[in-house]
Amino acid sequence: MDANLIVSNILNPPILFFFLGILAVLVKSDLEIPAPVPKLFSLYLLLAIGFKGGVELIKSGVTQEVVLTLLAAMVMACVVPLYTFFILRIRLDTYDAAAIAATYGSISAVTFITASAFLTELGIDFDGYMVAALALMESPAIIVGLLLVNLFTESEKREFAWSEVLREAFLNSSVFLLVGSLLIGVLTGEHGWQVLEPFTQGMFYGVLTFFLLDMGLVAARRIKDLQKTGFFLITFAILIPIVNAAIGLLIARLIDMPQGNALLFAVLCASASYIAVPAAMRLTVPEANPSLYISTALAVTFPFNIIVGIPLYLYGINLLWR
Amino acid sequence: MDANLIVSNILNPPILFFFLGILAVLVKSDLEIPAPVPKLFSLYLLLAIGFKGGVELIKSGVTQEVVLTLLAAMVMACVVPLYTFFILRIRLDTYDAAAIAATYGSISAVTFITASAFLTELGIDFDGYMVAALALMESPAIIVGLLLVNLFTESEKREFAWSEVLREAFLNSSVFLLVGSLLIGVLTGEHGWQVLEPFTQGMFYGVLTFFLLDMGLVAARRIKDLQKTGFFLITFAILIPIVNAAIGLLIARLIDMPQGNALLFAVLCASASYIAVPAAMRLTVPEANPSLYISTALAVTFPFNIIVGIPLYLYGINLLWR
Amino acid sequence: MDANLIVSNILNPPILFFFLGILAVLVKSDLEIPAPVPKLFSLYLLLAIGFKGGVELIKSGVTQEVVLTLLAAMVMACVVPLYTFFILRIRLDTYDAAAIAATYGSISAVTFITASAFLTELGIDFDGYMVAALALMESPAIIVGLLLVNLFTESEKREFAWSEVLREAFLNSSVFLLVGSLLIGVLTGEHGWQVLEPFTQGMFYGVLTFFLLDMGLVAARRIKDLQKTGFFLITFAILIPIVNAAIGLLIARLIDMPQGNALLFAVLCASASYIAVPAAMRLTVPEANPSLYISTALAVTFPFNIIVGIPLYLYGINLLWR
Amino acid sequence: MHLVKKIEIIANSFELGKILESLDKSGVQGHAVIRNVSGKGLQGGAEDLDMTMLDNVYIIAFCLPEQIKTVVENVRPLLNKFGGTCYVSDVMEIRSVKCVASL
Amino acid sequence: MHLVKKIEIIANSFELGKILESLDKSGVQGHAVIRNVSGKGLQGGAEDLDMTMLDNVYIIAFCLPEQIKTVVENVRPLLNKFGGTCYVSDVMEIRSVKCVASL
Amino acid sequence: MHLVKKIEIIANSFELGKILESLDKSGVQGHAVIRNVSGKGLQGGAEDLDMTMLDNVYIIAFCLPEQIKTVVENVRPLLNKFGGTCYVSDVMEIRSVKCVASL
Ligand SMILES: Nc1ncnc2c1ncn2[C@@H]1O[C@H](COP(=O)(O)O)[C@@H](O)[C@H]1O
Ligand SMILES: Nc1ncnc2c1ncn2[C@@H]1O[C@H](COP(=O)(O)O)[C@@H](O)[C@H]1O
Ligand SMILES: Nc1ncnc2c1ncn2[C@@H]1O[C@H](COP(=O)(O)O)[C@@H](O)[C@H]1O
Ligand code: NA
Ligand code: NA
Ligand code: NA
Repeated sequence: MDANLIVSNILNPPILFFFLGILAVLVKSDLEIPAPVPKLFSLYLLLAIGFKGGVELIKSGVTQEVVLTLLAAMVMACVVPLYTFFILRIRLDTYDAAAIAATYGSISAVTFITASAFLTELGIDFDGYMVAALALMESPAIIVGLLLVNLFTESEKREFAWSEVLREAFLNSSVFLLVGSLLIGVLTGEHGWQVLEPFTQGMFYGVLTFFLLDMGLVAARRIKDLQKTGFFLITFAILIPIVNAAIGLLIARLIDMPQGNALLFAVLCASASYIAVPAAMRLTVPEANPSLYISTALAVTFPFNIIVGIPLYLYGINLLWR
Repeated sequence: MDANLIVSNILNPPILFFFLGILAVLVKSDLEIPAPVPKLFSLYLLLAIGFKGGVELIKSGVTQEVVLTLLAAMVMACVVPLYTFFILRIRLDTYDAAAIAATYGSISAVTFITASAFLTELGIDFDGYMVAALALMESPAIIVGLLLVNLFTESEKREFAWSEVLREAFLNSSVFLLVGSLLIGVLTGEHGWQVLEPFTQGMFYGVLTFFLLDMGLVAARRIKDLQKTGFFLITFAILIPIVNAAIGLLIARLIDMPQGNALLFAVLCASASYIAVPAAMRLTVPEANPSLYISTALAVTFPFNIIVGIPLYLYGINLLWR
Repeated sequence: MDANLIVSNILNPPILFFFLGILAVLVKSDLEIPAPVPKLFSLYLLLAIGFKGGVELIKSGVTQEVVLTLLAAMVMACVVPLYTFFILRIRLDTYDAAAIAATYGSISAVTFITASAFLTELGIDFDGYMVAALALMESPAIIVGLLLVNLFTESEKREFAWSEVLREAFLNSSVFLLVGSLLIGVLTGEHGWQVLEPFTQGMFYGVLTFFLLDMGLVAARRIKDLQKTGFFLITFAILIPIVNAAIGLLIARLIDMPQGNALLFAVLCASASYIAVPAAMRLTVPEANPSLYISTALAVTFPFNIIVGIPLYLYGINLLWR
Repeated sequence: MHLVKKIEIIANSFELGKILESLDKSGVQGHAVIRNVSGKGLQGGAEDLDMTMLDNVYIIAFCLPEQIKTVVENVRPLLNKFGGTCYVSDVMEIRSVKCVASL
Repeated sequence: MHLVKKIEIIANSFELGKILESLDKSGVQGHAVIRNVSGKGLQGGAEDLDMTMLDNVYIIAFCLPEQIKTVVENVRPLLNKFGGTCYVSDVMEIRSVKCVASL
Repeated sequence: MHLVKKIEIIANSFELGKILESLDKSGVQGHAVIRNVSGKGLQGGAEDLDMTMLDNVYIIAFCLPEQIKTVVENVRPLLNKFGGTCYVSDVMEIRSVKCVASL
């Protein structure tokens, strides 16, 4: 029955094209999506979900449910990097541990989008304000990660320009475009939705499909990095998402989220950032090794989540919400 | 009531995304639309409005109204650079004055498109042949600007390759694609329209929105240039559009244009080129300082027109056509 | 009546934009479609036809008709490069002859797509499995060309890495994406089709139009190369497509293909590759002169096929199937 | 023709702003920047430029020989902290004077 | 290995055609062109490449030492008129002979 | 500052993998690659990069002077077979030590 969900998840164009991308690298095809197409598509996806979330948020209004959900999101965004840091310190130095912890404390928008496409597929509702949760969970981990480095390294007085760190955390292009589009959705409401609909809705699934083809290519190219990453990190990259999702689901059950929202929340907890956080880490913790935090997030956790994770977490919901 | 129009203009996705772009630069977000996406979008927009204009032109036919409108367009395209030149000469040398005059004598296709989206929004009709006016008004100012330089500078016999100048004026990519698409629209008519409709119509508003996000980024990056530009030019860049629009509206009233067309005509008169003319000027009047003519057109006149100008000119029409 | 078909073919947006692209080069406009937009569009087109073909293939199932058609496709893909090689040897050395023969043995996906748009236009049905024929006919010519080089050149023991050649032939990005999308279409069927439809179907015609604008630019830029190419090759590039199409039509008649399929089959036989094969030839027969095989395929055969060829072959079908 | 120094810097794109600033501070006003450079250095290769912000920039700046010392002093700490490489060589400049009225 | 001269030109993209033509006329047949180069020179910076046609091109051409004089004579007027910079340096060429039948 | 050699290779993009491999084999670990380079060489110009796979890559690698001989030996056969050009020059490296914990 779980396997059933997995199969119905896999037999969708976006996931299949993700596999096609992986396959292309494995068989050494020269298929590649030229830059800056993936960047364009990722801007498009952020704009489209942000805008849609805003339009729906204004329809539902800010209820207690919304506030509770966003609170839960913020708590998880701060707690996850903390406890993963200590797990990672078992094997890694402070710099790498903090950077990886920040990566897993943050989120992957594409995983979220894939999960919402999966829900739409199955006819399970979810609320537009989950996009606000997505936006809220992107940045805190960056700050937490940096604080950890400051606390746990010799006090050679790292002269962080905090203004720069905060800007990187809260105004990086992903967060900025997502939040901006959300606000514009709120401002223009149903009316704005109608004029933009053929663009933001009609093409959405197709662009996601194309984008996942590229994600497959990128993830597969990273697989060989995993040899250097080692067994510890690979295990970490599979188990921690499950743990995070489980915690997320328990919280979701506690505050009585609807099932659709609960899945998205679990996916946010389980996913790891491979854009915003790595960019911030290169700047603020240059001592950490980028190939560790990028490769685990991209080549292990991302595929795991979109192939196995999403249906698995839904299975968990089926059990818990029964 | 004017303010009302401004607000209803501003609360549209394209204008809001324009503001988002400006904001991104002001708060130093790293948001950027990677090249060549803006170029692609601008080609798309030209193709789409040209094609649509052609399809509608063939439906309406070439009436006396059409001929009068196009004549008016040509007159304004030649007269505006002439009198603005003399105003600019008060403070600037011949080269800069001629280049800026040419810039303001020509038009901005995106301002035109934004105005037509605004009209569609309000349910005010306009005719497809206004696109022909747009095409006609792009080039003459380039020639006028060059003639002015020739007349008013010491006769060191500038050996202009006139063939090159004319090519730059009438065959530059914007004019060429616009006119070409218009002709293809005329040739394929309703039939061609139907097959292309999901592409040229469905996505139009979305692409415009995305494009204005980039225009916001570009305009805002230019704002710091304005310090060098000085108070005179900034005032010029706000007042001249209003003057040009006013003259345009009077002519429109005289030849009895419908209100929608009148607004578009006013917008054409008021707008300044920041692509075709600057490109031509760099080649033909290299002595002029590009940051003067590009920055005023891009960072002052363009935002002024799409935010305040369009509703203002419509307000003028409400008064004049009453 | 034939002329009638040609006119109705020409008066379509894609073909007219192709002419516009040619015109842009002839009048020296600076119009250009910036890289990597053409690449993106060509990936899109391959994905879209592959996917559509797969969806339709699963609906029709694998009948005897399908098997016969695919067999015919494979036969033509192997035979055409063989006999064209001997024709080319009259004037060219082995390397160039083999490379050009391989080019004409393979196919042009865009010509195929243009032909299918033409059929849709005229309301003539064709089957999704023709996309499988397209995929099958892309690679064999590369192998045949290489075998010819091996057979007919001095045995300095070319140490071909056959694994590399085979990968280039069967896993190059065009073939890989086409076949992959076809399989995904087969796997997801009607269900996948519905979710992707606005993307893969709605925008298809528009993207084709835009792409052909670029093809016009590219083809026209190649025209000046034709002087070096010489009269022999230009004649070859016009006559051979007709001969190949005629053979194709005879075979199609023999195995009783429906008219729509027959046209597509003829077009496959008649068209020449200007992407996959040239890329393979540079790698495997570096002695051949790329401007010979690219320019003839791109500047002669491609325009000939989409302007004159497609309606001509349809005219042939009208005669043969009567 | 007269002798100038050519500075070539390859570094991650997020360092670009800082590097240009420090060139400017060192009195080197002109520069040219090529983006989307992939590569491999001490920190390992970067191929997924677009996706993972790992793209490099290639910065070229021509300057007077006497400016080199200051440039090196200013740029080196950045490269030490964030990675990247810097090379200096001799080239001859072909002087050209732009006839721009506004100069 | 033998000595050749390397010519580097950075100029606005609209000059590209003219510059390549004058290289050609000077007998320098080979060249490589990198587009979308941003930069800052006498005329101020250029960041909005795509939008405002302010992008530069970076042209590299390797030629025989004796060709340099002609190249400079031909290219300098262009740079004087439209802006741009040109530098020359010494490099060693690794000779390679392309086994192309058609040569 | 100390002397290193700069290797510049311009070749068709399909050779990139092979060339980087042979640099690697020669002990030159670092490199930078600029794509989408158009140009003209023995085989004629290339302008339709995107469409016809004729784009070049510009490869830059800085290495120790003593590695040059091996590099040339390894790269030349490739250029002989598939085309492309290779140049070597002298530059001074500004040493920087990346403070990466993982090194
Ligand atoms: N000193 C320099 N070093 C490197 N690039 C330069 C230098 N000066 C000018 N450039 C480049 O050449 C372009 C044109 O220069 P200019 O004509 O002086 O504005 C600039 O945009 C820069 O990209
Ligand atoms: N020896 C080298 N030759 C050419 N480029 C290099 C070299 N070493 C490093 N690079 C470039 O500089 C970037 C940053 O280097 P690193 O900080 O050592 O990782 C690399 O990604 C390469 O693009
Ligand atoms: N003399 C040269 N100067 C600069 N680039 C060159 C030169 N010769 C060849 N190239 C570049 O190397 C590429 C391949 O050269 P070839 O194999 O000779 O066709 C050309 O497309 C040019 O981009
Ligand atoms: Na997370
Ligand atoms: Na105007
Ligand atoms: Na064929």
